[in-house]
Amino acid sequence: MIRVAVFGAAGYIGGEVLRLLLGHPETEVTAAVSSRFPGKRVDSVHPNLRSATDLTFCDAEQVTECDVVLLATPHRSAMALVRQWASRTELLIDLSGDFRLRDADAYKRYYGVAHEAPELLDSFVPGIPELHRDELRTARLISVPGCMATAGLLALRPPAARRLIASRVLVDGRTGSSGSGATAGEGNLHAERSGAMRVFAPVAHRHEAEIAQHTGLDVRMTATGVEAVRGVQVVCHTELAPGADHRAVRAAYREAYSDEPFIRMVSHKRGVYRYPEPKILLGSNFCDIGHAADEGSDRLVVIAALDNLVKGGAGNAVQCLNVRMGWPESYGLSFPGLHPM
Amino acid sequence: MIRVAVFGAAGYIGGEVLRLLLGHPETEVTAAVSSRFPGKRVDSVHPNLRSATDLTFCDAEQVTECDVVLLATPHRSAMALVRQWASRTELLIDLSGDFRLRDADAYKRYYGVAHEAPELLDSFVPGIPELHRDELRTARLISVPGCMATAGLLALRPPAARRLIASRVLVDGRTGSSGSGATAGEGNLHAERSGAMRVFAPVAHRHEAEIAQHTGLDVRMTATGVEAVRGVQVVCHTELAPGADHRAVRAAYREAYSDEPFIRMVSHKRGVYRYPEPKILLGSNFCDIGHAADEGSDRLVVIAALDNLVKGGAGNAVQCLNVRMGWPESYGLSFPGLHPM
Amino acid sequence: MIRVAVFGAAGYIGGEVLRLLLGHPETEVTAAVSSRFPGKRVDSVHPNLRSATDLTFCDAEQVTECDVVLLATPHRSAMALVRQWASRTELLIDLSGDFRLRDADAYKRYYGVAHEAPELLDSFVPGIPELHRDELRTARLISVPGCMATAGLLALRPPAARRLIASRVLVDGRTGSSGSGATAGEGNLHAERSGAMRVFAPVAHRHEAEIAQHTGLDVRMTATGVEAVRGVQVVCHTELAPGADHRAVRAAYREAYSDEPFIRMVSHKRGVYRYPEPKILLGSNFCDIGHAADEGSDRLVVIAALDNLVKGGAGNAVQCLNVRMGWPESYGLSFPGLHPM
Amino acid sequence: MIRVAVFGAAGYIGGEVLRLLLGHPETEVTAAVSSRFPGKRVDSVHPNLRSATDLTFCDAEQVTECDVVLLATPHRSAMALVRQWASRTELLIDLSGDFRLRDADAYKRYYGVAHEAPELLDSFVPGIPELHRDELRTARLISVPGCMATAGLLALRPPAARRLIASRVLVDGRTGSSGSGATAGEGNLHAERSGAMRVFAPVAHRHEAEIAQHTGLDVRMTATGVEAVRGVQVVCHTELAPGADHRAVRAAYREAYSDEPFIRMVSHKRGVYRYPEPKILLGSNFCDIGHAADEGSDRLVVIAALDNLVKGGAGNAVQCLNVRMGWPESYGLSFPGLHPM
Amino acid sequence: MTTATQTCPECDGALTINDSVRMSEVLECPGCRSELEVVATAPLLLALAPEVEEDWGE
Amino acid sequence: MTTATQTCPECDGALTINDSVRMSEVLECPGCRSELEVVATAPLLLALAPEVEEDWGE
Ligand SMILES: NC(=O)c1ccc[n+]([C@@H]2O[C@H](COP(=O)([O-])OP(=O)(O)OC[C@H]3O[C@@H](n4cnc5c(N)ncnc54)[C@H](OP(=O)(O)O)[C@@H]3O)[C@@H](O)[C@H]2O)c1
Ligand SMILES: NC(=O)c1ccc[n+]([C@@H]2O[C@H](COP(=O)([O-])OP(=O)(O)OC[C@H]3O[C@@H](n4cnc5c(N)ncnc54)[C@H](OP(=O)(O)O)[C@@H]3O)[C@@H](O)[C@H]2O)c1
Ligand SMILES: NC(=O)c1ccc[n+]([C@@H]2O[C@H](COP(=O)([O-])OP(=O)(O)OC[C@H]3O[C@@H](n4cnc5c(N)ncnc54)[C@H](OP(=O)(O)O)[C@@H]3O)[C@@H](O)[C@H]2O)c1
Ligand SMILES: NC(=O)c1ccc[n+]([C@@H]2O[C@H](COP(=O)([O-])OP(=O)(O)OC[C@H]3O[C@@H](n4cnc5c(N)ncnc54)[C@H](OP(=O)(O)O)[C@@H]3O)[C@@H](O)[C@H]2O)c1
Ligand SMILES: [Zn+2]
Ligand SMILES: [Zn+2]
Repeated sequence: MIRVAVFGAAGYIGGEVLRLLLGHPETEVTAAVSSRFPGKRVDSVHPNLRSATDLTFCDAEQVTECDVVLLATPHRSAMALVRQWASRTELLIDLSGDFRLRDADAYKRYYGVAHEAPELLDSFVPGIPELHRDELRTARLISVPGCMATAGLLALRPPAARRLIASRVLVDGRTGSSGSGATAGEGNLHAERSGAMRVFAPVAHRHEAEIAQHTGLDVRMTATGVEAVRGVQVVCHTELAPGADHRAVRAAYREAYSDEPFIRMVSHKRGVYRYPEPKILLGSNFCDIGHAADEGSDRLVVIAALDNLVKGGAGNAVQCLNVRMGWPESYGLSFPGLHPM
Repeated sequence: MIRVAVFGAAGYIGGEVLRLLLGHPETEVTAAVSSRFPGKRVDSVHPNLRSATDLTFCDAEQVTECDVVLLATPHRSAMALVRQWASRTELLIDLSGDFRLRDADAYKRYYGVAHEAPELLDSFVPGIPELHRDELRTARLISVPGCMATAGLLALRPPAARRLIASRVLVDGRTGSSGSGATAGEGNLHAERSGAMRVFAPVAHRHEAEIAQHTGLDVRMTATGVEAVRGVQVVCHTELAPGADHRAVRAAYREAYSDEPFIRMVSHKRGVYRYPEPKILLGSNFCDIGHAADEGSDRLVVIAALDNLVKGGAGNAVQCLNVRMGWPESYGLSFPGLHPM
Repeated sequence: MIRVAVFGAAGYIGGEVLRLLLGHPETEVTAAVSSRFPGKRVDSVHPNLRSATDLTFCDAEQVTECDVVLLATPHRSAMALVRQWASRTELLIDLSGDFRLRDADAYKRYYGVAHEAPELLDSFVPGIPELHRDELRTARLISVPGCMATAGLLALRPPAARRLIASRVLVDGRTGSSGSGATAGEGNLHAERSGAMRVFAPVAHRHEAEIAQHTGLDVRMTATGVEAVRGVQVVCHTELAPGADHRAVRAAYREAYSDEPFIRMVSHKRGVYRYPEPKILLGSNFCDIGHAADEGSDRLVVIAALDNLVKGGAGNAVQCLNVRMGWPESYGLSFPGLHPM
Repeated sequence: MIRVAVFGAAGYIGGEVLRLLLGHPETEVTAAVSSRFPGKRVDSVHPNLRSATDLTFCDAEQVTECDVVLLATPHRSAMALVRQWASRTELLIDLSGDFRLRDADAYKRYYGVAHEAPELLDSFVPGIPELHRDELRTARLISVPGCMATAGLLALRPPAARRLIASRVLVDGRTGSSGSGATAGEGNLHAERSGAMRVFAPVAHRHEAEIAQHTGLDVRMTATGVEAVRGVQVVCHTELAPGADHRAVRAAYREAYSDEPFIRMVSHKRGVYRYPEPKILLGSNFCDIGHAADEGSDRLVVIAALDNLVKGGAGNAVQCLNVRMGWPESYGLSFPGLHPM
Repeated sequence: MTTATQTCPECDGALTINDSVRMSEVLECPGCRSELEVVATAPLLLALAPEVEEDWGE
Repeated sequence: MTTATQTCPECDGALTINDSVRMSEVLECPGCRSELEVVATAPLLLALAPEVEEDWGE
């Protein structure tokens, strides 16, 4: 069994990492770090794990030798932990925003603070199996992208790579409340957040930089909090490049993704669920992608959906771990989602 | 215009008081007290009032002479304010739990602290127009009951008063998240509170004492937080007294409530909305009441629903004010609720 | 009292028309037409009206003389009713899509059928007080725009009229489930529709033609059903015209809307509700509008929100009626909305 | 591989059966019967199965030889299918209400029609591993109880069996909308069902007969539809028998359930999730049970929660199948549920 | 049962069609869920059945 | 690390306590999640920490 230490284990991403690793045939969680709850049972914070484990949280200082370190802490705190652990473990996977952007200046611009370990930025392999599977097989440092970023870049990469779309893309992201973590802010109070259609980032959401980096497109992003706990959807608006047509777009997706275990193409002509929608994906590691063209115009709309805590975070990290270890990619990730939901 | 000062104006009940008084033809809000937001616009906290007022919050010290004082602060803080204001104003209406129970010992038992102004307990008239209309006309101190208590006591009083029901009653209360106020606790975080069926008081909820006091019944109460922001429902389970039958129950309600402007009897044989349900009452001052008998048994079920912030609090206070001032009872309270919702 | 007959009175828009007219000081509902429920009480379908009226539904044939006819029936059925009633009443207000587009060809394109009364298209005044107040004062036929169209055209008209924005606009509409009316389709079943983020029109939603007509812009629209019963939000993405800046945009709105009773500008730098959001508007006739610019780019985002059944339909119709009759515009429309919600 | 035919496969329980069997290591679905969708892909109705299967629905007539027949059709239709299949298969599991009650008269009373195969009633083993594990090992006909009944009987059986509770029990059931299946009735329309607290059975809900049968208690049941798609909770109110105390109740549960793989005792003194709540159980086969005593009174409250489509139906059926086949009971049932949710 | 592969006229996705297919039979494309009517069998010719519109959002 | 088993004073559930336990340490019962303070170590004595009330529904 591979020994894994999870930092930020009392948070939403941390809890999801625990759920997945506890159901994984090859991993053992040897440390679940929390500064607020040391000594408390993990299932006192994550009640879904009640019969799955007797694990208790520990302090960061109590973490002993392990094979893999998973960071599910806020950005900025991850930098320090990376410095501390990078050399002491075989593999470190960071789920925060700290090592997603290659460019320290972009980091400063989008996160408002200077990067404290810019020299490490190049050592991280992006935690995107669909785009970096080969590098992941030998990676020592992996940085998993943001939840809406993952949806957006998986949605846009195939047509972008084949230069089928015009450069400027508008990404409209919609997210549930778990996307902001387990921290009780005023706007996350149930009576305030419930039923929201809250445009919290009308322009310049952070994830636009990540999507741009992985697609080469000029990405502009808007983000809205909608009524949901889990789930993210992006609707990407762009135009076909001169000479490109919808058929070529479809072929691009088929070529890129037909063998991907966790990508499904969904653009249906019938039925209730014609385009990607998060609610049937909750708990699953799928990213569903669909697209539609406006007849008689060059407009292209691409839609993607995923569970922000799974394919948008913890599940993607576990998939990367599976790739890295040479295990089947679906280990720990076989739950298909529920309907009705 | 009658000048009203509202304490606790930045809270959920306080905000609802403001909404109702701003739409009232005879009242003027002269002070909206908040210790957290003095100087801030009222609509920065209550965005629904955006074009209704330019009022700003003030400190408690800034409150000047006024005709009516309305307390929408937590229990315990109300006691001190009552002492301070009781003699300085024509009418004081307290919405907290501090002056609802006649018995200082019961207060201690249910609120966990000793009452600091037990000598004033007898001076308060219960803010229940349906039961105390005449006393309210000349009241100087009014104490409005709790939200689930209001639903429960209005539901049970008519058959209880006519001795149609056995003494022990089980009151099952269900409440939305606004019932716990605007304070962001861990359990009120959207991702935790959303979709809840949270039995937060399996036994001995505070409101049982209030219902008992107003009905003379032996009341046992259970309370569950369900998915909703506003709205309270009580389902009361009891048995018919020997000799009583369902017909007599129906007559008791008819007699008690047929002229009440804000009580509607709802026990329908057809349609989607057969029994009282809060969602169509949101924003309205109605308390809907229904009842059902179990054929061939002595079981009686009584159901009541209301909006906890309106008939369960602010609306009831305004109705009391209307009674006290000799105004039409519906002043400021004419909104009927919405469907669909 | 002005006598009003409402067709489609058992539907969601029809029910909202009833609610508003029953609370209106100058109107009397003399007929509520329903083919499914003739003879049934209106409140058996619209339970929120339980103590507001004893009215029963009638058949279309039973409608007698009246001053105003309000059509809240599906498109296509409205055409026939218009032919029948246009000459028999002082004022007819159509809430369907039948007389919104000036161009019979556009109607065919967006509604899939030929228009049956194209000669009447020019006789209708658009039911948009903010743009056509003067014509409405003398109108005999009024056509109220669609719910998302209302939000979109009110949002875009001021900068468009002043040529501050580039021609192509992307309108991203989000809607609650009441937007599709009271008809139980498979996709509207609670278990299917609940928690949806359903892109039901990735391209070419009908309302784009209406917004284009009223703004002169090249409008492309996407529409998503989100978790909500009531409420519509549009997020409009466009670019500033050469030479225009954000300040000019702000001035355009101020100039156009500062005296409008039902438009509020909402682009705040602080607080939980910074941009327009429907939930605090439910039941109210407000359309909130906000805008944001992307620093260092020409991007402009305009956001609008309203209650689809009020300002997006019935409330707008009543506002038009008030204008037409010379009554205060807020008659019947004074409910401000609720918070929390 | 064991070959399973599923009748009612296009329904909600049928879909859940498919999900679980497709993830089961020992079963193969050889027929998914639907009269509405023969020839259509199973995933066109159950979109969560999109990459899990290429199966298409078939007509009842097309079902060929198989080892196990699972009936997920409405009551009454199951009777006919049982007659037809009982002798043609090794094992038949019925999920409908047709063979749950031992007594044909009780069936008539609660279902309103005469039973058509009363002679078979005795041949069915109740599909409750916790109570009938040994009989299930050799069963040929299994009848799985109703969703709220399962929660109620598992909650009440241990103290009832030890005569710790008084005879009369009030069971208050709360259910999500999937409990009424995939049939679009007027009251199941999203705009009507959303946010409901709908007391659809104030007295005499069907499941009371089942709970009574399995516990020997005098059960009275009330049922309310609350805002949720999946999930059932029962709150059972009763009194301790003379001489019994809360400690004995606790011991009864420990004794009965400490080795049960899918029962968890949840009565916590701290944390957000102190008592059983369905939302963290969605998709899982757990039934969580908790209890509370009213100090200084004989009142006992027992609470249970489960996912109506899993432990309340399809999951329980699969657990029974596992018992019958001698497989590990958790085969196909390992998903632990999600948090946050 | 022998099968042939065709391409969906709507989405270019692969359609597996077995030989017993008959005139007027309606097939469902696994890629886009279009309904495809068999309008000729030798050689096989498929025609798109009309799309069902959803009428949402007004 | 040797361990001993005790019974929770609140719920009678089994508590596994390791020998290194110290005075004033707070343990969590896995059965009922009560917090139990070590008030004596030889012999081991546990006392219930006060319950945290939730203030909902009013
Ligand atoms: N939520 C999502 O959808 C999502 C998706 C993808 C990636 N992410 C990323 O994942 C990370 C965690 O997000 P989350 O949503 O799980 O947040 P969260 O629920 O707030 O959890 C963060 C956890 O980090 C710990 N923590 C806080 N400050 C820390 C510090 N300075 N040093 C070490 N630990 C600290 C906290 O535990 P203690 O206070 O107990 O130590 C907390 O439980 C973030 O970087 C986020 O950007 C989130
Ligand atoms: N929510 C309901 O459904 C409901 C129904 C009926 C009755 N009530 C009662 O109404 C009262 C208010 O409830 P709520 O739900 O509105 O609570 P809330 O939203 O938490 O608001 C309470 C307000 O009181 C103020 N406050 C807090 N501590 C105070 C103190 N020591 N002295 C003076 N002011 C203080 C706070 O404003 P600042 O911090 O800005 O001063 C806060 O805005 C409570 O007594 C409650 O029991 C509530
Ligand atoms: N829902 C919105 O947000 C919204 C907003 C703005 C405008 N609109 C427009 O308002 C109209 C009504 O929409 P809705 O949402 O209220 O729909 P709805 O709930 O389905 O109601 C439509 C009503 O029209 C009646 N009706 C149906 N077919 C008819 C026919 N052929 N002739 C006469 N009456 C017929 C029906 O009543 P009976 O079957 O009982 O006769 C039904 O109650 C539509 O044109 C819609 O486009 C809707
Ligand atoms: N929903 C729950 O929570 C739950 C829990 C436990 C048990 N159950 C029981 O499970 C059964 C199915 O419930 P459900 O909620 O899944 O209902 P559902 O969603 O309405 O599905 C029932 C299915 O049965 C088929 N059917 C209808 N009439 C039939 C007939 N006369 N003969 C054969 N098949 C017929 C229908 O498919 P076609 O029309 O395509 O043939 C339909 O898909 C019911 O007996 C119910 O009591 C339900
Ligand atoms: Zn296709
Ligand atoms: Zn314990």
